[in-house]
Amino acid sequence: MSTTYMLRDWTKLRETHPQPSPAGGHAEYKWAMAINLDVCTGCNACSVACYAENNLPVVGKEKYAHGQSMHWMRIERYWNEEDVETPHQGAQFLPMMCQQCEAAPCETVCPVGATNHTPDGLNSQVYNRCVGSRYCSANCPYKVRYFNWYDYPEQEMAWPDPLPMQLNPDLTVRSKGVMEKCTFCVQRLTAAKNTARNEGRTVKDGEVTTACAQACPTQAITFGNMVDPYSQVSEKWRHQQVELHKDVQDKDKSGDSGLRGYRVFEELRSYPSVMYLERVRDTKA
Amino acid sequence: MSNINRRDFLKVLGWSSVAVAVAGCGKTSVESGVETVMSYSQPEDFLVPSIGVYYASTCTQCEANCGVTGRVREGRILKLEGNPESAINLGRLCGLGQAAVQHHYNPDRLKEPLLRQGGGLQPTTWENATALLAEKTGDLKGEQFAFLSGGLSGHLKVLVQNYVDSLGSKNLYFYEALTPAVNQSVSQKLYGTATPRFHLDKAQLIVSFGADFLDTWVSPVHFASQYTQFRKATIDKKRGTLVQIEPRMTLTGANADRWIPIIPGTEGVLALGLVNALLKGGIGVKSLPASVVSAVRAYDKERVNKEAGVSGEVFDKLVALLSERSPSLVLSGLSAEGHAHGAQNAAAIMLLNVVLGNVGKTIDAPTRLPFPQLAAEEGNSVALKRFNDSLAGDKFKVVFIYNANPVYTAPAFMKLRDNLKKSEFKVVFTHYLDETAQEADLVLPLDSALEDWGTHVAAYQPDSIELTMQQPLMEKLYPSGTRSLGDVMLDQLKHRRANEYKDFADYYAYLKSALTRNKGAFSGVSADDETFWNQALMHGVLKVKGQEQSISANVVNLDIAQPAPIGDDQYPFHLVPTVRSGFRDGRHANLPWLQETPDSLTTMVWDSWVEIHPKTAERMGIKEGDILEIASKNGSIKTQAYLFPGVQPDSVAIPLGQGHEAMGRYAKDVGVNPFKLLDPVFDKSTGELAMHATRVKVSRTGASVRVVKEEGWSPIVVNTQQGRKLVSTIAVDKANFSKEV
Amino acid sequence: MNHLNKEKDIREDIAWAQINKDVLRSLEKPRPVYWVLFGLALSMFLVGVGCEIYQYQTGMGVANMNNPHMWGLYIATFIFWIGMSHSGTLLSAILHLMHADWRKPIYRFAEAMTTFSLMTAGLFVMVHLGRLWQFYYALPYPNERWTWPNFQSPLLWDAMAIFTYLTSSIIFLYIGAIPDFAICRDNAKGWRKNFYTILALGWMGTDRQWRNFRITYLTVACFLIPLAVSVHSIVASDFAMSQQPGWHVTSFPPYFVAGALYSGCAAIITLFIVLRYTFRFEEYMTMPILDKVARLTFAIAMVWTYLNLIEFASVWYGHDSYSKDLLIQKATGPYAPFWWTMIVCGSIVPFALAIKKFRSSLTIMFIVSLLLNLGMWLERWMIVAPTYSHGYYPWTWDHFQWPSFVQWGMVFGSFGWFGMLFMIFTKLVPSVSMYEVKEMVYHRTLANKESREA
Amino acid sequence: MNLSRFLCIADQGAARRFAVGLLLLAVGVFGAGAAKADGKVEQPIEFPHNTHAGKMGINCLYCHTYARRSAVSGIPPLQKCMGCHQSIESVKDRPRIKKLFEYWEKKEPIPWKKVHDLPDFVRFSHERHVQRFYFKQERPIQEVCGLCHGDVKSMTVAEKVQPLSMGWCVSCHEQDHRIDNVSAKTSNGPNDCWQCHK
Repeated sequence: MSTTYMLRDWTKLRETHPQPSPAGGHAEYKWAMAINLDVCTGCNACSVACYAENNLPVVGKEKYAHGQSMHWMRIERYWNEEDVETPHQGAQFLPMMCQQCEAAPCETVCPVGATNHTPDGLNSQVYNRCVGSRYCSANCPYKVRYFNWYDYPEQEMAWPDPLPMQLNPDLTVRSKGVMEKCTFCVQRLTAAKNTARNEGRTVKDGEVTTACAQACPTQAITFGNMVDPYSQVSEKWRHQQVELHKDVQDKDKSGDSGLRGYRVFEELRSYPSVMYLERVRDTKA
Repeated sequence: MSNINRRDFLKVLGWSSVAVAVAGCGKTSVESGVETVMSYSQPEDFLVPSIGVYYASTCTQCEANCGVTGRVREGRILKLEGNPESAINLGRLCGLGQAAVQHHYNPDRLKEPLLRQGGGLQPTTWENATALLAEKTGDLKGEQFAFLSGGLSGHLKVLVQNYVDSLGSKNLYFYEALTPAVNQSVSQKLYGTATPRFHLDKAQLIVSFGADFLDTWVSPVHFASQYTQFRKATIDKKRGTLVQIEPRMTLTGANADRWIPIIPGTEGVLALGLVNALLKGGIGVKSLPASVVSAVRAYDKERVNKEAGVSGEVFDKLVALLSERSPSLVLSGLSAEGHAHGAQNAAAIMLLNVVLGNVGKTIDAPTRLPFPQLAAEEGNSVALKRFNDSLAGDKFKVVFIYNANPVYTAPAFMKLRDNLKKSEFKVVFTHYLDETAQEADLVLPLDSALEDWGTHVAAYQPDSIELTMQQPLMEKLYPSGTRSLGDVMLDQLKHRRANEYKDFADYYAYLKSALTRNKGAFSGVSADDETFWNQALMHGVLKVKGQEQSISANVVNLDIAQPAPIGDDQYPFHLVPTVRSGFRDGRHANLPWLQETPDSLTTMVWDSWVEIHPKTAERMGIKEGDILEIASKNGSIKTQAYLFPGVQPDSVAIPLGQGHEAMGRYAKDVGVNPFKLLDPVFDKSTGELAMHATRVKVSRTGASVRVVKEEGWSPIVVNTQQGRKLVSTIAVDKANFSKEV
Repeated sequence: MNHLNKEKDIREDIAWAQINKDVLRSLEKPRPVYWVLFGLALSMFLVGVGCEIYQYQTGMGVANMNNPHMWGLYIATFIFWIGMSHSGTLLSAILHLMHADWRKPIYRFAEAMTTFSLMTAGLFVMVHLGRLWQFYYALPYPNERWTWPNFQSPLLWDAMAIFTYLTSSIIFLYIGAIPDFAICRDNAKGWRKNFYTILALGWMGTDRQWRNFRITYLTVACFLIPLAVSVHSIVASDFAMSQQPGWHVTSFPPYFVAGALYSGCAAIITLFIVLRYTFRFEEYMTMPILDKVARLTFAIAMVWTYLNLIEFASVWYGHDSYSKDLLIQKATGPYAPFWWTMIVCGSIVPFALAIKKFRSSLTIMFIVSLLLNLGMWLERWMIVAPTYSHGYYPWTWDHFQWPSFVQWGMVFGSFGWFGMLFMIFTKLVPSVSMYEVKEMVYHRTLANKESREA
Repeated sequence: MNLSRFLCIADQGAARRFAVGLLLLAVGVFGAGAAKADGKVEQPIEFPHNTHAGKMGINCLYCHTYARRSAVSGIPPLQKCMGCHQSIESVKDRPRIKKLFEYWEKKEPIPWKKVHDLPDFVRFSHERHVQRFYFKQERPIQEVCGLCHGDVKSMTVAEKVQPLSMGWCVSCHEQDHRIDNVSAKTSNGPNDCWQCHK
């Protein structure tokens, strides 16, 4: 980050708090998600799509056993506290990836500024800048940052020939000692933005989406630009009365509104860009 | 696009940019004149470097045949997406489908034909191989030849059929280990169609007896999209309620509003109990003949409670739901039909649809396909049994096996490996050197699904019938090493029926002419052959003009009698072989992505495990990671224990698909293969192998391991949210859907 | 060693020449035990080096860290060594300003300790990095990338603070030793002669030199104290400024500083006894001095205990359920054994120092001091590790991730490295400040004279 | 911002001069990071840009045809060369052209060496730059390409004249550029890390 930019506008560099507007004060783009947990079946299609799109290495059993797996998009399965004996209400699935926090705990602590806030409201991770202090992950409440514990391209498991032919040239294959995480498929976003700029417009809703959202068989994931008030994702956030710049939503203050929108660990004031819609269960059944 | 070879120059650039991609981010080589940049010799104007092009094709990972589009860049297929034009998956794609690229690029793919010389398999050329085929089948009597194929449809099926006919043989077997064959036979009897069309989206209530329609059953991606509508609450429709009844929680069960564990094999009892209760409540009395009405009287709440282990309270709730919510939909799945009385089970369950008057509302008849020869042969396990019996009787001299791995999937009691030895010339068409290929005399490596041409007609058609196109998404990886089965068949047919097939240069030419000749059968296509063909390839989907049919239930002489449950003191547990969406019958076990993807419910990876209910485990003093021995009358396997609340306490569940002895680095020696345990129990009416009728005993070996799973390793055995608000749940009557979009 | 165990302070009538003789002897051929210890230290260090090479080649994975266990023993041990460094400053600078003259015979090696433990700590920062070869990205210098490090990151402040502290404490150590170097120069022969001549910077002991010397020494001392406090406060803010349960604690800076002084003093006791034995310094490192150090340690121990209790209380009565969960987890979960050991070693064992009988026994003091250090090391580990295994996010809870031999090897090695440096130091620099001891003796004689005259 | 202009040297010569002044460490670091402008590169055919771009004044985009619609500018395909040279009798017997024809006979692409090679983790879009400076600002094409590639019409084979280091990119990105040739509105290049880093 050059001195000029630092001096020109520090806030551009460090989003401390989103402005009180639907898009958190972003000018052109504010990428965000809404995930409907009532139709998320936990089928892992999104996770595999992420492997395919983002050159994620397969680490193999032995390393997986050490908790060194690299899935940016992980499906979590919880059981209901009440009936752990027999889960009469089924399991609880949660697709968890980087929440692209507006005030991201990871950004402020990185000693080399390898993770920054982009004008599009993304939480960028610059692989080549990373020195691997792992402070970002230490400070991430969601633990969705994944570290390259080994030189995976060199690992016999990951990409024996001819598997490397499948690798996506739009993003790098991360090497040893680098932190990585979900990027909202930034390579797709950049491509879409460039096309849009050439035509002197901004990206239209539905013109670009993330690999996970595209794959999801139940269309549980909605991705889009919050700056566009008519984008699907904006609509969803608006109707669920979840506001980007609040750590306690008004609807929650006023008791049970019956609206399903919520954000995980909202109270930590990281202002995540992913809204989840509560899972619904029929109590009569 | 009509000539595929025009794309080969792209390979050059493809390779070089791989080098770039793999170089990774650690290195910063910015000196000039180090890397070489390849230019095209003759570019295609529609191909621009660094910009991906999408080609439509068909997913062959499972029988659902979703439409896919492949992103091709610099001549390499990078990623598969769903094809929005396909009514089956509407642009969506499951994990299994996406992983097809790893079949294509798999490091363990066979790169050349193998011939058994002396002891082992030695490399040979296709020329020898094809010559050998012709020679071996030259003066062969029809009954001495057998062709065992996996599920098949479209023009390849026609070619195979014709080839078998040309040998004067009747022995063409379509074998699949995991098809709902019993269901189909029953619904054939009951609805007059084997594959009725379901409308989950229209249903207010779905009661599914082990039908895992969200993950592994029939056409998962399509049902998933319907499920979205089913769950959606709109002005004219309440949010649908899902009840799942099964011995082991499937993914569908995990998403149910109510999951009811049931003793395997007693689904029918519960179903009839429900019918009885509904009739008592005055519902659907007219829909049933007196004979049936009287037959179900015997099934009351107490009996259901006693035999099926479903409590009266749950039963009443279920009855209440069924009588309130209409239209509803009752489905019967693998765990219900996999018994000696599977047909009766299925019949009893489907009877509910009749009683509730769902037939015609949420269930209707599929469109009739004008050309049956292209229709899907889903295959079944009877085929395997007959095939195996004849082998045992030493009937076959020459055997062809395609798209099946019977040596792996056949239960131990069949002794298929030994029987196969009796036939003197075994040809296996495959991608990997799997268990069956290892037994073969001639192994012929096929093009991957992303290199091959083909047409498919999915067995389950959501609305009007589709014929989906399969086309190469990139240049062959091993141009001289692999071939398309279509080409091989055509080649052989040219020997035998020269005059019929002489004017087809290759399988591609055959397909093209076959389709263009009857393009009249498709709706909304142009008159000109070339344009028609290009459109077909561009869209990947052809809508077939089929005629609609009506559906009606016919319950007379429907066998619903439920046998009395039989205990077994020596083998106290029911074995539930569970289907994993990633592996199916094990043919996808060599895909690293799928091995690394945690099982949705247990979050286990890279291995097999036996699921046992925590209570039962406590009783037997079993802890997570203990190595257990699971023994049936026909064999035993050792694997790690996983304490799983989602399994019926009298049952243990083992996932299928692992435990390969061959096939490739990612599959070999990973986990165990429960197929081998299965007891010789067959469905009485269809002769299908009863997958869920095996009894086992469980014993500790004393050994123990740390299970490799995705869920955290904390002292809390059952993984809950620990009071944090991660996945929040709201009761349907509390939720306010009015504002939702 | 019990025969040494009688109340005996530095003799007043000891001749200055004798002091030189005794101290300079420590620079000559040592007892065999020295070589034994040195060999031990060296081999320990080599083990550490081996582990680092392996880790550098293969990747951090071999340290058996994972998501969430991102930091392991490295950071814990890093804090431990930073802590060690504080004792030196305390003794030499703070006590210097307080004119506590009993410090004089022992501050020299305490300072050496400061310097070397800082150097050790620095190693751990490096070892910890995933891409050691890119460490220079963290340095704020103009470069062709036009990029700057992130000045918001406590880790960056850390680097700067430590570097400043290291340089200034080296200067302090050096300045303080100049008069002694002069003495060495005058008594040494051969290469040592030139060596000390250079180091002595032509010290003649003129009044002017002494005046300037005093001023400089005092200035650097004053400069050093705030540094010492800041450096560990900043290390504390690595945690306090994060958002994690068990880390986000306001009282961490003072808590860390207290802990630092604590472990530092404990270490001084250890080394005091070792040196006293190896170099026959009974004349100078006398029991009363040890007694004073011990009392000081006890006082600090109590401060530390108090701050500990404050932390527990504020968590217990606070609203943060996550931190509370974690605290319970620490006391009951898989880390409980270590956590309780830390409590015992940190808060119970020091009471031994309150008993005069124990204070006057070298053996007991030796054991106690080691226990205290163990406790303080565990404290650091118990700050770092449990937060990972039981943080905000239940899904990633992993209570059974045990550091691999690589991590242990490097911790082990660091002690070797420290010991090695220290032992080399004792052979090149007089580990007892001769001129200050002389002053001390001189002042005492004066004082006694006056009292007799009166 | 002169301070940064002084501290963070963009052009290589100055960087060298500054590096000399720095400590040994810093020098090492510079060596590691900085891109060297390493003059001429041995190419399979010594392509005369001076003739084509200079004497003939052919538009760069005529041969480097992908530059305006793709991230990569694309080395001209053989077909392109032949398009003209098949019909230019006068030079048919020149050694270079002979070589060219040989490749064409064999239908094999010419293994050109990369001259302007960016690290693998950089996402640079020719398209955007050409669109902005050529089509929007309507500056002469050779000037636009020259921004990074130097005065090509004075070279035979392309030579790297700019460091192509991050600082050098930023030095231009942080300046204000007119958005097109009509309006006076200006904007500077994106400073979003992810715009260039991938």
